[in-house]
Amino acid sequence: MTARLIIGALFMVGLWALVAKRNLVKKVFGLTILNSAAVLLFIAEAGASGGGAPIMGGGQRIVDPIPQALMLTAIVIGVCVTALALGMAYRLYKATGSMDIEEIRKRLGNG
Amino acid sequence: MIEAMLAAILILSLYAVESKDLLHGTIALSGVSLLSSLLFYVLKAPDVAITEAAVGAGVSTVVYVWAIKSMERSESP
Amino acid sequence: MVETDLALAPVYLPLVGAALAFVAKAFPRKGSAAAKALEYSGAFVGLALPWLALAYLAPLAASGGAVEGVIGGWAPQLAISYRFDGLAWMVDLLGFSVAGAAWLYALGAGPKGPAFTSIFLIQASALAATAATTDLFNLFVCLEVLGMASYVLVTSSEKPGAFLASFSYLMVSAAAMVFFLLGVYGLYRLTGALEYGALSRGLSALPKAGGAVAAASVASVAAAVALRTAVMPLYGWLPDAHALAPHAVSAVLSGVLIKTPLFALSRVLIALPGGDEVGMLLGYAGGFTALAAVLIALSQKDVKRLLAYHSISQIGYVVAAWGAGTALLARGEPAGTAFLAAAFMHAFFHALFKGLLFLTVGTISDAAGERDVYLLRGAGKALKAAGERLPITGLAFAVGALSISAIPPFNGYASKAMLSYVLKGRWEYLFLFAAGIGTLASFIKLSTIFWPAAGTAAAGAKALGREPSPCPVPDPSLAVPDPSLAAPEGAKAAPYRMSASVGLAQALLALACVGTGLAAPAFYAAAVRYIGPPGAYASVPALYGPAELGKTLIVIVGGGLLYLATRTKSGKAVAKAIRERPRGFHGLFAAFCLGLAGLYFWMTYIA
Amino acid sequence: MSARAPSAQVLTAALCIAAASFALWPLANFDGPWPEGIRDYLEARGQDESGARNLVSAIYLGYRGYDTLGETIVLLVAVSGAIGMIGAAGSKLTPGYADAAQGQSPVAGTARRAHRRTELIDVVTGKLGPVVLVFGLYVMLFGHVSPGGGFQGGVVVASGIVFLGMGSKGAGLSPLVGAVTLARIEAAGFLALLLAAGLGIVSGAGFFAPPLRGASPVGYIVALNAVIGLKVGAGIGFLCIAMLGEAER
Repeated sequence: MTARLIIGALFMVGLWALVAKRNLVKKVFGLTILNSAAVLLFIAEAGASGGGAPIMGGGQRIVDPIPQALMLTAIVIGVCVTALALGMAYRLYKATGSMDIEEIRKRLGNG
Repeated sequence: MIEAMLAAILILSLYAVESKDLLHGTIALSGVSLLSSLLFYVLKAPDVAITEAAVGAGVSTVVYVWAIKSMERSESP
Repeated sequence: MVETDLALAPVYLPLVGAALAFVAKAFPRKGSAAAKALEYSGAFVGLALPWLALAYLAPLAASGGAVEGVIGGWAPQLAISYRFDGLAWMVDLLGFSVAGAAWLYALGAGPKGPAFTSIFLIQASALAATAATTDLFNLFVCLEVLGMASYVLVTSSEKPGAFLASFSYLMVSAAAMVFFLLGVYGLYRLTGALEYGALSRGLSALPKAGGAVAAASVASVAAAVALRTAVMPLYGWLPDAHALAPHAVSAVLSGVLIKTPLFALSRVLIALPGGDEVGMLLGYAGGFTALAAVLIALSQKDVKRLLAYHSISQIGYVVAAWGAGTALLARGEPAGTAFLAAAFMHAFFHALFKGLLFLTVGTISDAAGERDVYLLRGAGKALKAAGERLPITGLAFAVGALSISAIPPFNGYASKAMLSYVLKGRWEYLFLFAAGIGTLASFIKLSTIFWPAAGTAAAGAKALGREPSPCPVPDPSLAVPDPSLAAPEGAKAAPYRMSASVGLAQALLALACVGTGLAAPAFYAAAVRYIGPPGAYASVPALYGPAELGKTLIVIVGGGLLYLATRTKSGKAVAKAIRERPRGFHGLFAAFCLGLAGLYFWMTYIA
Repeated sequence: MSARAPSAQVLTAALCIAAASFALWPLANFDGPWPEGIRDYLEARGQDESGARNLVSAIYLGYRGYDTLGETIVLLVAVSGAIGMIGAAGSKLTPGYADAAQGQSPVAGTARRAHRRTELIDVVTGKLGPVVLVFGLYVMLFGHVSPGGGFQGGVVVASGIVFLGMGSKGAGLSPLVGAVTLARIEAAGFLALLLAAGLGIVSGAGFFAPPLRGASPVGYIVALNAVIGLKVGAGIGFLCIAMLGEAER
């Protein structure tokens, strides 16, 4: 239970950075933390389902491999989203010279 | 053990979010990635550990450092 | 064996086309004949060949049958299952018709080059994949591919505002997809399965159908997908993204991208216990959205933002009927099929006339170099100056405007009549009726762009023959130009040149609007057969009965009066207040989190 | 925190956290047993059906290979989107890399700023680059036996490519560093992946199914690993090299 609470706190830190911070890169930090919290929750909870890693030939009973295969996909998608978001932040910085989203919105108007 | 590593991950990500210098934040985030990779290994998920280390710590740190180098390093108040 | 391969052809062929376009970008010299040949062959494989697969599968889908199976022939409880049935067939029809027309338009006026074509084809493939999947995590991956393709396509207009709009859209929907992941965790932990049927069986075997954990998981999944359909309160990201994207991309975003997740979500909600409560709440939200979004649209200055808010309003129409239908089907009552068929019919007709409107208004705003609806005048003259011999754009715009305002005999009239027939007796019906009046008013306002530039306004109005009451000369106080709405870059420098494929794309969509309008009753009956189980039937009402025409008259008069009201001093003040309301990035997340909490509260305590 | 009244963002953040905690609380509070149906099935029949000892690889390239196809496409869209954004920034990009987005070789761009590199980096990257490449290929090709696979191997290969690209001598060392070659490998890899997926249709086994129905599917899994690894390695390598050129101003 405490593990899930800490992961819940990590999730809320990610959400806090996403919404409260005005700097674009800090918002992308928040998204990365949010994604890693979800991956940690899935793998930490699945760890209880067995003794050994899902490689056949080991001694104990294997852990449920489905969450691991799903989280592989989730991690790679998280990194792709991060790379694209930072590309956009870069272009916004080039266009307006600011990294603060409210400042950028003012300088852009709705051009 | 698992709770200790999770607590360390929580503290590092709090530091990453609250630090004024974005480069320190990036280092803290790659620390989070490394710690979660170790944690995945402890949780009997080696594939996810390698992915988190290679993709999470490797690629996203490179992208963050590039982004910060191309923009400003410190968060304007 | 052929059916199962062809069922996945609409997903596989656009991917092969995208691969050809990527090869066209990487190998031959940029702009060389080989690059163009490869790119166009990729577009042909990706956008034209799937029509053959759809034609082959039409009889199967029409009989209410389905191609079900597992991808790769692996063990069914592990592998990814898919179901290509009437619903998937129709969503593919919707996707490929708008994507085909938009790509033709982009050939002439939109972003060019293999990079754009490859990502455009990947988006088309993701649309087909999302419609056919019946595996929860595969739905997550399909929605991510769909999202990534549309974030990049929105930024391909190279406008600085487009990067901010795409950044906000990306951040809020990526965060929503993490909530989706938590929903997958909850449902997998309860049932040990990811396929809809196995999930449904697993949950109903549990005490209280999984209780609060199942409710929280289904709420997370439904909220994340509902964000993609931009139903209120989750609409904040749409106006900027659709207004600042290239015209071809705006047509696909408004026409298809906010509808495919909706019909994918109906598969989830019909399978899972608690899905009927979610459907009910989303249906109510849809009714409210239809009216609220039209009032915001009425107050807009930028022509494309006005159209974007109309997309939200029209998706409100669709979600109102869709929610009621999903709730009924989730409770096992077959009457829901009629609602879903009416919702799909309006979704399809809206895709046609909204795609048409985005393309035509985009052409006009490029040709005249102005996007402010109060300053843009003399569109006909500007188009002629841009080298358009036949007034195709003007006529196509008229067809689109008349369709969305539900004027007989165009398709908007037929689908809205079907919606009101299906939703009769529910309170959403009143909201939809009022929204109809608002829609007509704002399209009278939009059609003022065809008035002669500061010439005799009355002559211009008579020529249009649509103005029910004589309109005063445009109010000079409005003429002060809004600096932030400066003409898009380069519009004045390089005079806009009309191209054949732009006219062709608009003509195709206009003909489709008129054709589907005339064939609406047959289309509705077919939609019921496609979506429902074999032998499903729903009564088709008379479209041109005295009651409907009487209601249309009320709408026309009401629309005219509302338009005049917006011209008054207080009307403009209200419009300005709505237009300049504070809209920050953080508002998107507040709307999503409150929407999720509200959905969860509704599922556990109220419904 | 700032002394003045908390800004709208901070209040909204607190509201979001409260709403999200309320909605997600049951997930944190749930202590039910982890489902064992699929684990038992895989433990019994996983290796025979897929031929791979590493069951996670068997799942994400065999049973759920369609997800991995989607994931590869997400990576492809992200890389070409990000390159498009960086490359199109025009002036800020060193001339060599502006052409990278359009497929011309930027090696000239790398060589021109080589003079500021210290000797240490040249030696380390020169020596270490090939070793990392070999390790990446190992992780990629042995993914079905030991932990690893297409994605992990691909990223290690990408870091090997970046090592080669960083050293001053590295620029001329191997064509592998050129953005044109990487873009071509990525495009060819994606086409090969789709043909591999289509092979199942041609052989009648079905979309994304192992084509040779008689033989064990492990050959198909290794082939998919290799193709995905090459594509991921070239894609991420291309992204890092384009960024490398960009960060040096």
